[in-house]
Amino acid sequence: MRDLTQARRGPLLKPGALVKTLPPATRFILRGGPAVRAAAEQALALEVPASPCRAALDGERAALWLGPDEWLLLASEGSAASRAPALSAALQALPHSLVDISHRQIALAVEGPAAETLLAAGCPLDLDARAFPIGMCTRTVLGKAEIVLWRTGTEAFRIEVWRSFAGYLCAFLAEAAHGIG
Amino acid sequence: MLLIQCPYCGERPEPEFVYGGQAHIARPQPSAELSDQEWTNFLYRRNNTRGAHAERWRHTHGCGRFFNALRDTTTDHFLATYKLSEPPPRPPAESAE
Amino acid sequence: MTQGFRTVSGGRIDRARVLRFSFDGHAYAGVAGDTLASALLANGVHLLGRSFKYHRPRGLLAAGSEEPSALVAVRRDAARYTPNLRATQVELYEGLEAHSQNRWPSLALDFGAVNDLLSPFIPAGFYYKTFMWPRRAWRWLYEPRIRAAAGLGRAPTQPDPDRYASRYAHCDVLVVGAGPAGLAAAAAAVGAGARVILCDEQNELGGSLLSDSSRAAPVIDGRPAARWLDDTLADLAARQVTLLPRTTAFGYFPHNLVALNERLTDHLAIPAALAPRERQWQVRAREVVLATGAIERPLVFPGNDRPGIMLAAAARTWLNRYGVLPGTRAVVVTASDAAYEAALDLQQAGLAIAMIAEVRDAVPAGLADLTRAAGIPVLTGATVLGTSGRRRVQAIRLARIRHGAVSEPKTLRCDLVLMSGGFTPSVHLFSQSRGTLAWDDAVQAFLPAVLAERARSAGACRGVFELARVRSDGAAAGAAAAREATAPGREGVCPAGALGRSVAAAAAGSAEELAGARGFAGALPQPQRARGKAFVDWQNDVTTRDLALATREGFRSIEHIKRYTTTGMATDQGKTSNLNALGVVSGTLGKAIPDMGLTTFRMPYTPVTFGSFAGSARGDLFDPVRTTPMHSWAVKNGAVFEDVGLWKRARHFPCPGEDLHRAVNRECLTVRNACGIFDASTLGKIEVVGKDAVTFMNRLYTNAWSSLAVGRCRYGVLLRDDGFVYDDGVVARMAEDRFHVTTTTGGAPRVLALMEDYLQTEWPDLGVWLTSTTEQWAVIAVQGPTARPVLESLVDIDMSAAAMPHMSVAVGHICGVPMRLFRVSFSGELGFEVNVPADFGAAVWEAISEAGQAHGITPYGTETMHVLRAEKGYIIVGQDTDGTVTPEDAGLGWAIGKNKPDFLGKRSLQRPAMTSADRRQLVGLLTVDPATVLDEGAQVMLEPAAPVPTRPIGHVTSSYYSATLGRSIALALIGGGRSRSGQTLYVPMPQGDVPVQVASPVFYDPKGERLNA
Amino acid sequence: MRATMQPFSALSLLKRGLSGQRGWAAQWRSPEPKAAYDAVIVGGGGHGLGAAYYLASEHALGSIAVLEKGWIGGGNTGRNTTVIRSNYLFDESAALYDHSVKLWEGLSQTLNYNVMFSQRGVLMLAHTVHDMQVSKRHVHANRAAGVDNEWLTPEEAKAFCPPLNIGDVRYPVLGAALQRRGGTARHDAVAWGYARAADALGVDIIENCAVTGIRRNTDGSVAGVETTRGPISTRRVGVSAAGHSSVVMKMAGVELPLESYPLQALVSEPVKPVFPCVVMSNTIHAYISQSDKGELVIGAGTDAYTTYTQRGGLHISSHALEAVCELFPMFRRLRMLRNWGGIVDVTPDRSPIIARTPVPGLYVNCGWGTGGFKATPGAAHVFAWTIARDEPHPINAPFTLERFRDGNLIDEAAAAAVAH
Repeated sequence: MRDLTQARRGPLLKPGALVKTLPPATRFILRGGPAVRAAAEQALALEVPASPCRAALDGERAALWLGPDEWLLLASEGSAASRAPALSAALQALPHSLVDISHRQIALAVEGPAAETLLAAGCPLDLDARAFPIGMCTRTVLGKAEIVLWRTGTEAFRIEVWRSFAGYLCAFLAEAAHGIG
Repeated sequence: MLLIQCPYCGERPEPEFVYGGQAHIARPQPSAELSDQEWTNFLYRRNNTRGAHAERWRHTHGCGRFFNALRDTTTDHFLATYKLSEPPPRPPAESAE
Repeated sequence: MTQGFRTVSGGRIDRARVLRFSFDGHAYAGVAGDTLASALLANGVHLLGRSFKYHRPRGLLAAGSEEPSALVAVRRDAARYTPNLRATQVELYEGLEAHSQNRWPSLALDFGAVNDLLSPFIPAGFYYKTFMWPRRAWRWLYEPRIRAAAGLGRAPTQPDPDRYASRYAHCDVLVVGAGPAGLAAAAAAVGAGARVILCDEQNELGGSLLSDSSRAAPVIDGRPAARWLDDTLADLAARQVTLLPRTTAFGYFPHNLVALNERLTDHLAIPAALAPRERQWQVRAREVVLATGAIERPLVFPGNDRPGIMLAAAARTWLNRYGVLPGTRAVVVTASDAAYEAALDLQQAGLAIAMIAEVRDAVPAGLADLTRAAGIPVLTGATVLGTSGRRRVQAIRLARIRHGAVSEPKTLRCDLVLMSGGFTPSVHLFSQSRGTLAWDDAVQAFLPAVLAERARSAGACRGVFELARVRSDGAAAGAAAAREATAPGREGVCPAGALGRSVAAAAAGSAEELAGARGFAGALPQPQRARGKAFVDWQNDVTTRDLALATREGFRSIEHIKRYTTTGMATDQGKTSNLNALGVVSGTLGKAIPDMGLTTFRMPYTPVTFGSFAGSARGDLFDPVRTTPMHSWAVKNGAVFEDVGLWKRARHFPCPGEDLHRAVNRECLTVRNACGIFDASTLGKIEVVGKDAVTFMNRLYTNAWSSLAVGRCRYGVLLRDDGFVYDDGVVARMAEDRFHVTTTTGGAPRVLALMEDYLQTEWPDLGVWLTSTTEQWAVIAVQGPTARPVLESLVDIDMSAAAMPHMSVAVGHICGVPMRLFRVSFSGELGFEVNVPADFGAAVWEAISEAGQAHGITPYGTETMHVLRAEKGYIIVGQDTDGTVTPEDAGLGWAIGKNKPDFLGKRSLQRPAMTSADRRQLVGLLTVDPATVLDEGAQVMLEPAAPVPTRPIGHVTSSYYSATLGRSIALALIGGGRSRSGQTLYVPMPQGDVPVQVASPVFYDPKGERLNA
Repeated sequence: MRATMQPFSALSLLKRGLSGQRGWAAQWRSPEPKAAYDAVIVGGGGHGLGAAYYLASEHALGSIAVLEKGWIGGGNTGRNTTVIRSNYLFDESAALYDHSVKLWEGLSQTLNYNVMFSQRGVLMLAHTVHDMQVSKRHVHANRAAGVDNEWLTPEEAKAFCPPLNIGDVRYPVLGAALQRRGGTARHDAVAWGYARAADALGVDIIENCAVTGIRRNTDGSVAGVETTRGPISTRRVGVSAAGHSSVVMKMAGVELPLESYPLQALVSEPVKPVFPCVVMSNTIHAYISQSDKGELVIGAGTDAYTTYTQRGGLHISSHALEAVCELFPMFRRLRMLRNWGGIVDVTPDRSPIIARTPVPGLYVNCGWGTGGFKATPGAAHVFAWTIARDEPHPINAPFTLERFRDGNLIDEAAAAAVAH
């Protein structure tokens, strides 16, 4: 039998200026109440934010608040970083939902002094650092696509987008780059 | 493009939201015991209020939560937004001068 | 050609940088800093356009965006042709090519001017009264002529190659207008620590300061105004104020959203190749300061529209800003003080001022001294009886008039007439914000009264005119705006409450200031039998007579009068005409202006390019193009795609020489006889997880889910509460508390939204969560008698019929990749659907294709999928149902859990009309001639050759040629259809009525033997 | 009967032109409201004025008043994109709208007022296989119902409307349904024409008169209306108040299945003739034609939320212009001149209600959503019938209030819009 476990192929993307694609990642959507959050935090040894629109980052892992009972858990692929088995075990007794969506979306990085301006071509949020500080994350819209936007640095954002919208998003940002002067 | 105060995420632009129609219409259960007219009222009858209108919004492209809002349909200004679990605030008196 | 009317010095132009340009094919020269209008005037060209209706020669009335007449087209190349631009707003560049409009054969000789002679017979609204007989002539004779005569410029004929950018912006204080009030507001706001954006429609910031003369230059903060302006702009830039020249705030939307149009390249001779032409800004400001100034009003008198008759402020601008003499000998007609400044400026520049005709009974004392010193004669209590001159004003007839009696008429030769009826505050944006205006008697204008948004007005736009007061008004507004925007505890743009505030009164102006600005609205008094047209709306050719006619015909509302006469409805939206029209009508009806009301100000303030609204949304950016993980393979293998929602789906995979039908026939036969591989990734997928998952599914779908065992699948039907079929799909139970729900491709988002709605708002007590997994899984359907051997060699699970019966699901691996394997069939053949994580989709697809070669595998597309399912009588929601079909209608009664207490739509199914026996039911139709394929959507009749109109008893929903059956098949919704089995019905088609027989909707393998193989 | 109406014609224009157009009388009077009328129409839009006209001209109902809270024709009549067509899917709808088109065809002559009905053809584009199925179903259904509608290939569509971009677009044009009898008309003229003709028949058109209450007899039937200009007695009240229907009907305790949404439209600056017909694309939401004055008239969508502000969001207009620019990329350089909003009252099945109500003597004509203008003469005509005879005309018989209870919906929207 053939082994295709290394044959992972993401969508073909042509990111424009200021945009780059990030490597594949392991992703889970965790749903549940405060007890689930607390249990997950313990099992992962990672802050799972209780505050709205905040992300916690620890090395190769992160937890992003997406809703009052919804978190996006990220870990770099291949490592045991996701600690998925431990998490499942810890949540066993609690009403919750844990769904692997590693392949549902891909990640882009938008970086540079013009990052805010570039995103402002299609994102209606106030991206000024005073309104959207480092560590803030939220689902929002960019052009005609839904994204998760996470500010990872003064001039750096991470975008998570469903894979079939990634081509559109790259093209949109490439076009927008012509207009940021 | 309105600005809407999501009870969870704060003030956000309208494109992140989906309108959900009139609020506080509970689906009668079990539906089988209702008369045709009662069921029709649930399905179709709407206040279409001119003034303070209680309505549902969902922060679909945000936290995903439904919530309720009180909006003046003669100005489109929101008087309040509140979680589903919260009772509706009383609409303010006729004029806010 | 020389610029014979250019002054030797002064103005904000660079005389050293000569720019060549053409107008109607004639070559001219201007200089850097010119507009097309100023450059033409410098060359002595005053005839710039023809009016809309009467084709009267027209020049420049104004110098800014309010110009009604001088509309031109600018052509850069064949695709970059822009009509209807105001010459006053077209910045000159080297090589600019401009053309006049609405004239034939030329601007100087325009045959359309015959309309001017016919004008007695074509008053306002004449077209409502004629062109009605004979009836048919309207469409073929009258209307085409009217249309040809109407319109201004020509539309471009080629796709616009330019880019348009968009940007969302946020700030504490947005200041609209960079005149003295706006500059002061911006400086005060940034000084108080606010984030500030300052925009102005002109190419330079400065507003009225740009037109100040050196003769009487104001001093600001101890510096000449021009120096102060430069210093202030440098200071604002240094303090990070976003400065936006060439940027018009054109729309004020709810919750302090102001839309700006920034023009980026139209002023450049050679724009950068990829640079956007315009940018649309959507600015969300916590506080807005409107410093939009005021627009001078023309005076309404007979013959007031000839080239060379212009607003006094415009003449000042031509002279002081552009170094252009707009004439040689001028007469000034005025009802306000500002025109005296213009007269004195022009006189100092060398023009002769023949007379100032003062409409008021007396000249204010200070001005009287000035005019006396300058030796300019003044006629008080004056009116204008008429003007003369064909393509340029040559003379004006002035008189005093008392109670209709004319005295002292005199005719003065001149080539320039300046007029000023006072200033109309620009309240457009304030009014757009839904703020309430109120008539102010002191200022004689409508001024902001009650706020509807977090905005404040400053300066001339609220009736404050004197420079020092304008600046302090602006500074106060800017400071207050900053204070409120950054107040501790202020959250967001729209805190609840505190609206409907009244506007704080401006500090009262001096009596002189108010008297000087108040001016005159309406028509200057005329003797009984006045001759000549007195224009109110220059562009739409609306005269005082038209307004009088409208009132005579009973139109009383100003909105009616506007619509009947079209006054104020031209491309300048009445900036120079609205108050005069009100004044005229007020006089006619004997009703005070404030009692007349005001027509609505509407977005946009000035016309805005369509492209700037569309932005980058064209072609593939018009809507996202969604593709599946196997898309590249399909492209490589020659697939023809169709749009399904946002998705591109492979419709068929033609071999060389095959058209759609041949390809589909081949694909169908291959699936029936061997095996096909199909990309089903676009189907929606929702992971329903939680202890109450089965309860949730029971309440939602019609089916009974409690009995579904783990590892098994069931076809689910979802209704809306109105009882009509909303969606369908296979649902698999992955665990006691976990369902893998599939939806139609188009239904994925709305089904998830519906589920969330009921879950959150009706059943918040249920412990269930929903997660979309549509894009997590690539779905590869392998269908056909050889499907099992194709897959068996690749997977690590037992695929035997015993281990994996029809409608089962198993978790395992394919080529080492994690997989959910469904045994399901939408083709009627033995079938599997391989779900693998999306990034593995392409590789697994290729592996299956390769393994399938030995088993005759072929890729197939959506069209073949449709034919195969139709042969089996499987419905497509949205094709065989249309939002008016119940499950019973669609033959899905078996999918209803009869014993369930409730599910979505259950109660609606009991309504009288939903249970009637003659409802349209899904049946099969077989044409008597097996080669005839019915149109989808064709109607079904009981009798042949039915007369028109006849009520059809049904319609065809799906219709294909079935290669498997060697004949056509169709599905149809027919009234009482299931009781009509075997009946002959008739389907009108373009070639005539086609007889058909009602049959079972299952045309192939009705017992399902192949499915269960 | 028309003795009181000055005839409009080329000759009368010429004659009066010689005397400075001075001889024209008011097109309609401005009477004080009387204490009582035989019938009162609430709402002075095209529908209300038309109903009054037909009540007077065909049913000889005696004294009739039209009460308008603002100025006549100032609501949706004067705020729409003036598209007229009758190629609706269901027989009930097609009959109603085609009744209207037939009246449109002679309306200028009937009213002696040029309403500029221009049968330029309405082209409805199909961009997907699903669109084609829906469009062809319309064509076949219309033909059976005697309503003209034909299917065009993309090339034929392009020939009919040369600016149309059929290939180089996100959603290529796969075909189009053409109703040649469809077109546009001059909206203000419809209101004014009906007003003038009704006035000549003695109808009192009372502007600036808002209804504030509906008076009832002890048996529940209508006794009259309260207005801002005093009470008026009447036994028949016909409500034709578009977006405000819910508010007016609530005065009589009648709750309607209606929601009022903002609908926007916009025009470009006028240009010389460039666009020969009406083009509609339901899939990408583009609706465009060119007016007699030369403006491109573009319909936008409704906002998502209910409101009475007569104002919609910027993104709604932008979306309409995206679609227009995608189909007609040469129009990107044209400029928007004016944008405005109306309030449209929408029923659950997107079809109107023209019916008696549970209150005897109270009739309602509402729920037209985005489609009211085209139906003006037909709806007014059958509404007048319903008021005069206290029973529906066969054409409006299906458009009852009760259909929502019984499930007899006439669901044009569902039938067209469900994609798969």
